[in-house]
Amino acid sequence: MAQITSLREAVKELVADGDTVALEGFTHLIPFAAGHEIIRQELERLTLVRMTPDLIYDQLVGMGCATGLVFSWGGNPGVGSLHRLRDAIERGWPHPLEIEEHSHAALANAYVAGASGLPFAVLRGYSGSDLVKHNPNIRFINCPFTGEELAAVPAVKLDTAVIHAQKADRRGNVLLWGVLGVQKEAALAARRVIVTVEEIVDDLDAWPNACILPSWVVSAVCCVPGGSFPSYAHGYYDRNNPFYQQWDGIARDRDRFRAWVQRHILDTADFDEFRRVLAETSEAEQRG
Amino acid sequence: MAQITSLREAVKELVADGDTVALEGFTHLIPFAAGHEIIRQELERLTLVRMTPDLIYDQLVGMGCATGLVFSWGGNPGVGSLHRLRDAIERGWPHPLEIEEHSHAALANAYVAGASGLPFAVLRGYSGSDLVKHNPNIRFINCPFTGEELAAVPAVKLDTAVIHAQKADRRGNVLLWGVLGVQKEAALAARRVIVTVEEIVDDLDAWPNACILPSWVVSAVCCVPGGSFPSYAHGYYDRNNPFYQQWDGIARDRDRFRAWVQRHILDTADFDEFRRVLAETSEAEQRG
Amino acid sequence: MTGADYDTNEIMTVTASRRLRDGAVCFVGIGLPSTAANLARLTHAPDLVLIYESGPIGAKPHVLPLSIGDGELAETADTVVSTPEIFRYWLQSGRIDVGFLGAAQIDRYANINTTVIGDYEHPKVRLPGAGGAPEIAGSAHEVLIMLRQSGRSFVDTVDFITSVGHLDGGNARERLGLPGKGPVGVVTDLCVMTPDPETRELTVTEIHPGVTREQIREATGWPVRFAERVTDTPEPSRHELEVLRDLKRRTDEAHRSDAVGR
Amino acid sequence: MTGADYDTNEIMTVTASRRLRDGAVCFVGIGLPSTAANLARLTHAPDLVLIYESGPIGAKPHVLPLSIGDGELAETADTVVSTPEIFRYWLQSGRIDVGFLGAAQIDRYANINTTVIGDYEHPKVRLPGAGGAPEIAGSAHEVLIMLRQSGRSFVDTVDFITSVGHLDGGNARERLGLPGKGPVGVVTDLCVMTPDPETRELTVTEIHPGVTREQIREATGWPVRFAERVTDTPEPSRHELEVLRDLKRRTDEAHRSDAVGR
Repeated sequence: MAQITSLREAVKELVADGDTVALEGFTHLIPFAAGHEIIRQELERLTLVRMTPDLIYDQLVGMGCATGLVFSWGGNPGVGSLHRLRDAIERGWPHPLEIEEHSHAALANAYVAGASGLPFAVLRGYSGSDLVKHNPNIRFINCPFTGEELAAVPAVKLDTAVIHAQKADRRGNVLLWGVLGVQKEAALAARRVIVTVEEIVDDLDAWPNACILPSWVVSAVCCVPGGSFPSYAHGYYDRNNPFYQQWDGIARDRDRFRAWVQRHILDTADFDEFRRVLAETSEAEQRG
Repeated sequence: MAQITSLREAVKELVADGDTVALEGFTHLIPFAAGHEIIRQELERLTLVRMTPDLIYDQLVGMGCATGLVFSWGGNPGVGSLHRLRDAIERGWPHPLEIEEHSHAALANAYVAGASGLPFAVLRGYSGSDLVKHNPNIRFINCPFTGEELAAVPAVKLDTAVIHAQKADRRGNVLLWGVLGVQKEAALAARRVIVTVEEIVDDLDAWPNACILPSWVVSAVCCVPGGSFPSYAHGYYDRNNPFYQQWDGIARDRDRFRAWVQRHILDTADFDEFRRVLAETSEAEQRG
Repeated sequence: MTGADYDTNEIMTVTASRRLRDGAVCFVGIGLPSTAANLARLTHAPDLVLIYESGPIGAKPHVLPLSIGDGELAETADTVVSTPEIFRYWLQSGRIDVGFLGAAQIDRYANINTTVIGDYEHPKVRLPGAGGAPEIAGSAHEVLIMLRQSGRSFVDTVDFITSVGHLDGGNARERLGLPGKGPVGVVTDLCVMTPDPETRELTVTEIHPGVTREQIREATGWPVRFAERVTDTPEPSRHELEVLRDLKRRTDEAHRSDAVGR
Repeated sequence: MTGADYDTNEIMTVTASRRLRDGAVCFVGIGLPSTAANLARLTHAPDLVLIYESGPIGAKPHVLPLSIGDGELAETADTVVSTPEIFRYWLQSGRIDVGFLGAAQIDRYANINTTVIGDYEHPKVRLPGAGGAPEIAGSAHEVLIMLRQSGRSFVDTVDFITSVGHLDGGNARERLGLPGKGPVGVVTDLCVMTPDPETRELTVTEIHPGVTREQIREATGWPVRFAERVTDTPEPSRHELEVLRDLKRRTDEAHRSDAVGR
C-alpha cells in the first residue's frame, strides 16, 4: 500500500546513493519536482535511466548526481542540445558519465521486459546501425521457429521509479492519461515507486480501462501541484516552452548553471518555493 | 479505410475456405453473429484460433467448418464441457480436428507477437507441463545476457480476425471497452479485420487513451446490434447465462445439435431472424 | 454451532477463505476459488486484491461471476487491462502472492491435470485444458488449491501434468528453476492437505468436523499420510456462513433474472 | 508567382508535403517533417494519418507541436497509446507507409547520423542520439528525409550511422534483410535528391526555382551527380503558402502566450 507523504520524505526513504533510478515521462508529466529534491538531498553515483533525458537529467547530471546514464535521445526538445549532458560526455564535467545508448524502440521494449519479469526484450531493430558497435548490451538472437535474426536488449531493472501523474485517491491509487510514455512500465520494472501528483481526490472518477497504478504497486504518493513544470500535465497546465528556450542559455555556461541551481533548487526548501523564486527571477529579467 | 457493409457481404469478401481465422472476445463481446454467418456460408477447412473456444467454436467445429484449432481453454464457462469440441477431438466427428494446445499466457503472448510483427514470443512458462511433450510449437531459448531458459511460441498470424465491439463511427473507427481480452492484438495480427458493432455513431465520444482501432486497420464494419449474444456487450446487455446452460443439452446430442443449427442458423437469413426464432423456441419450451 | 448447521461445500469454502491474508494479491480461478476469495474479501480480508485472468485488477464483485470475464468484475475493479497485460505485467512479473486454483484431477505431489483423462492423443475424456493455470502454478509466490475430494479426483499420478505442483517431490521445483513456491495447501470438502516439508507429498494436516480418517483414505487414490499433529478444522463462524449464504443468494437472484432469447 | 514570393524553407516544406499521398500512414519526426506533414494534411491529403512516437495516432494538430509529445497532439488524435505500443504494434508491425525524418548529417547513400560528430568515444560534438529513427528507417515501407543542405550536413560518409539508409549502396538493405525500402527521397532547401535505381547514391532529380547546379555542388560534401532528366521543382501555390503561413502564425501566437514562471 502506498504511503501518502511529503516528497522530501519519499526521496529520503526510497532513493539511495548508487541506485539505478528512472524519472520517466515522455515530454508529458516529467517529474521535475522529484528531480529537484534528488539534487537537494545531494544523492550521488546514481545510474539514471530515461528515454529522453530532457532538462531534468541535464540538471541531475550537471550537479554530479549521476555516474551512469541509459538513454535513447538526449536533446532539449524543440531547442537543441542539453549542454550539461554534453559537457559530461564530451569533457567529463563535473565528472565522467558512463553512457549506455539505445534507440527509443529498444529502450521502450527493455522497459516492457522489466515490467514483464523477463530478462530481455526482442525487437526487429538496430540492423545497420553503428550503435551496435558501441553498446555491448545490443545482441542478436535467432527465432527458434523461422531462424530469423532479431535484436535483443536486457530488461530495464530499477531500484526506484519516479513518475508524475494527474491524480491519486486517498488510498494511493494513481491515474494518468494523455501521452503515457513508458511510465507504467517504468513503475512496474522497479522495486520502489514514487509518484508525485497534481491532486489527491476522494474518487479517481476513472473511465473504463484507464491507465491506473493500484496503490499496492506504489511506495509513496506525494501531492506536488505543478510538479512537472516546465513540462506539462494534461488537463492541468501546458508545457512552458519559453523555459525550455531559456534553459539553453542557463545550461551553456557552467557557472551560470551552478548559480541557477544554487538559487532556485539548493536554496529553496521545496517545489513551491522554487516556483516563487523562479517567478521573482523572471520578473527581474523583465524589468531588465 | 473500413467499408461499412452487411455481415453477409463482409464474410463473403473477407473469409475464404482454408483461411486461418480468429473470432476473439474473452467471455465478453464474442462475435456470435459473425460465427453464425460463417456457418451459413458453409465455409470449410478453417484453422480457428481462439483462447477460449466457447460456444461459438463448438458451433463452428460441430458444423465441420474447421480442420484445425489453436486454443488454450476449451470449456463451457460456468457449465462444463463443449460437447461438439469433445466429439471432434475424441471421436473425430464430423471429421478429425487437428489441435495446437497452449496455455492462456502463451497464446496471449503469441497474439502480442503477431500484432508486433515478431515471428515469436518469449515467456516464462510451461516449465514442468506435459503440454511441452505434445506441442512442437513450444520451444525453449536462452537469454543472451543471463543464459536463463525461457519458453518460446510462434506468433499468431491470421488471414482474418473477427471481433465484436460496442461502437464504430461513420468513418469506421472502432471503440471497445470493459474486458478487452486479446481483441486488439487479434485485429493487429491479421491481414483482414471484420468488426461487428452494437451501433454506428457520428462521434465515438471516447475518453483519453481509449481502446480504439482506427478505420485504416479495419476492413469491414458491420452494424449487428446484439451480435455478441449469448455473451455480453458491456454497457448494452448482460451475458445470457441460461443459454450457456441450455447449450449443454443442445450440444450433447449430434442430431439435436444439427437440428438446432438448421432451425436457428441455416434456416435464418441473419442474426435478427436468429433472435426471433430463438425467442419463439424458448416461448414454445416455456409453454412446454 | 454444530456440524449440522453447514454443508461440506460451506466448510470447504470457509476453510479456504481463511487462508487468504488481508492485503494479499490473489490471482483467482473461476468457481470454488472465486467464491472463497470473495468470502475472504467480505469477511476478514477487506483489502484482499483479486485479479482475474480476463483483465480486472482489484475486482470487488457484489455477486459471484459465472464466467471469468463477467461484466460485474469489470465494473467493480480498480481497472481492467488487456489479457496479455494481465499475464505479462501482473502474473509473470512475480506480483502475485497467491495463485488460487481449482482442479479436475490432482496427484500426491499436487500436480494438476485439467487436460485429458487417458492418453493425450486418444483421450478417454477430453477436459477443457490449461487456461491460465500453468503460469499461475509457476509464477505465483504460493498456490492454494481447492476441489472436492474423491478417489477419481485424487490420484497417485495424474494422467497429464497440465500445471506443475511439486512434480516428483523433494526440491524438484527448485531444480526446474520455477520462481514460485508452488502448492502450499489443498482444501477439500473433507480436510486440508499440505505438502510434507521434505518429500512435498500431500499430507493431511486438518480434518473437518465429523469427518473420519477412513473417509479421507477412501477418497484418496494413494495411501494417504496423516501429519503427526493433525488438528480439527475450526468450524465456520455464524458470520462467515451468513456472508457466504448472502453472497450465494444475491448471485442466484441476479442470474435467475436472465431469460433465454432476451 | 515568382521565386521572390516565398523563402527557401517554404519551398522545401511545400515540396516535401507534396510527396505525401492522401490516406498514407506517416510516422512523423518533430520539426521540419512535422510541419510538412501537417501542411499536406491541411491541403491535398486530408486523410493523411499522422503518428508521433510519443503515442498519438491520427493526430490533427491545429498548431505545430514544439515537442514530440505536446498536448495538442494527444487532444486531436484518434487515440493515444503508450510509447512501447507505438513502436511494437504500429511501427515494427510494418503498418507505416512513410517514415518522415530529419537529420543532422546525411551521406551519399542517405545514411543518417544524429549521434556524434567525430569519434564516438571522444566526440567533437555530441548530438542528441537515435530516438525513434533507427527502427523507422528500418521498418517504414518508405523513408522521406528533409533537411537544409550544406557541405557540413551532406557528407561523403557519415561519422556514425545512427539510422540506416542504403549503407554502401546497391542492394545492401536487402542483404541485411531490412523490411522497408529505405530512403526514397531527400528534400532540401535547394533541391530534391533520390537514390539512383542501381547504385542507390543520392542523385539530384529536381532543382528548386532560381537555384543553380553550382550552388548544389558547393552545398554537397561529395561530387554530387545530377540525373539525366532533372526537372524544375514546381513552385508553391498561393494556397499552399497561405495554409503554411497561417499554420506558422497560429503556432507562434499559441506559443507566445506562454510566460516563464507561470
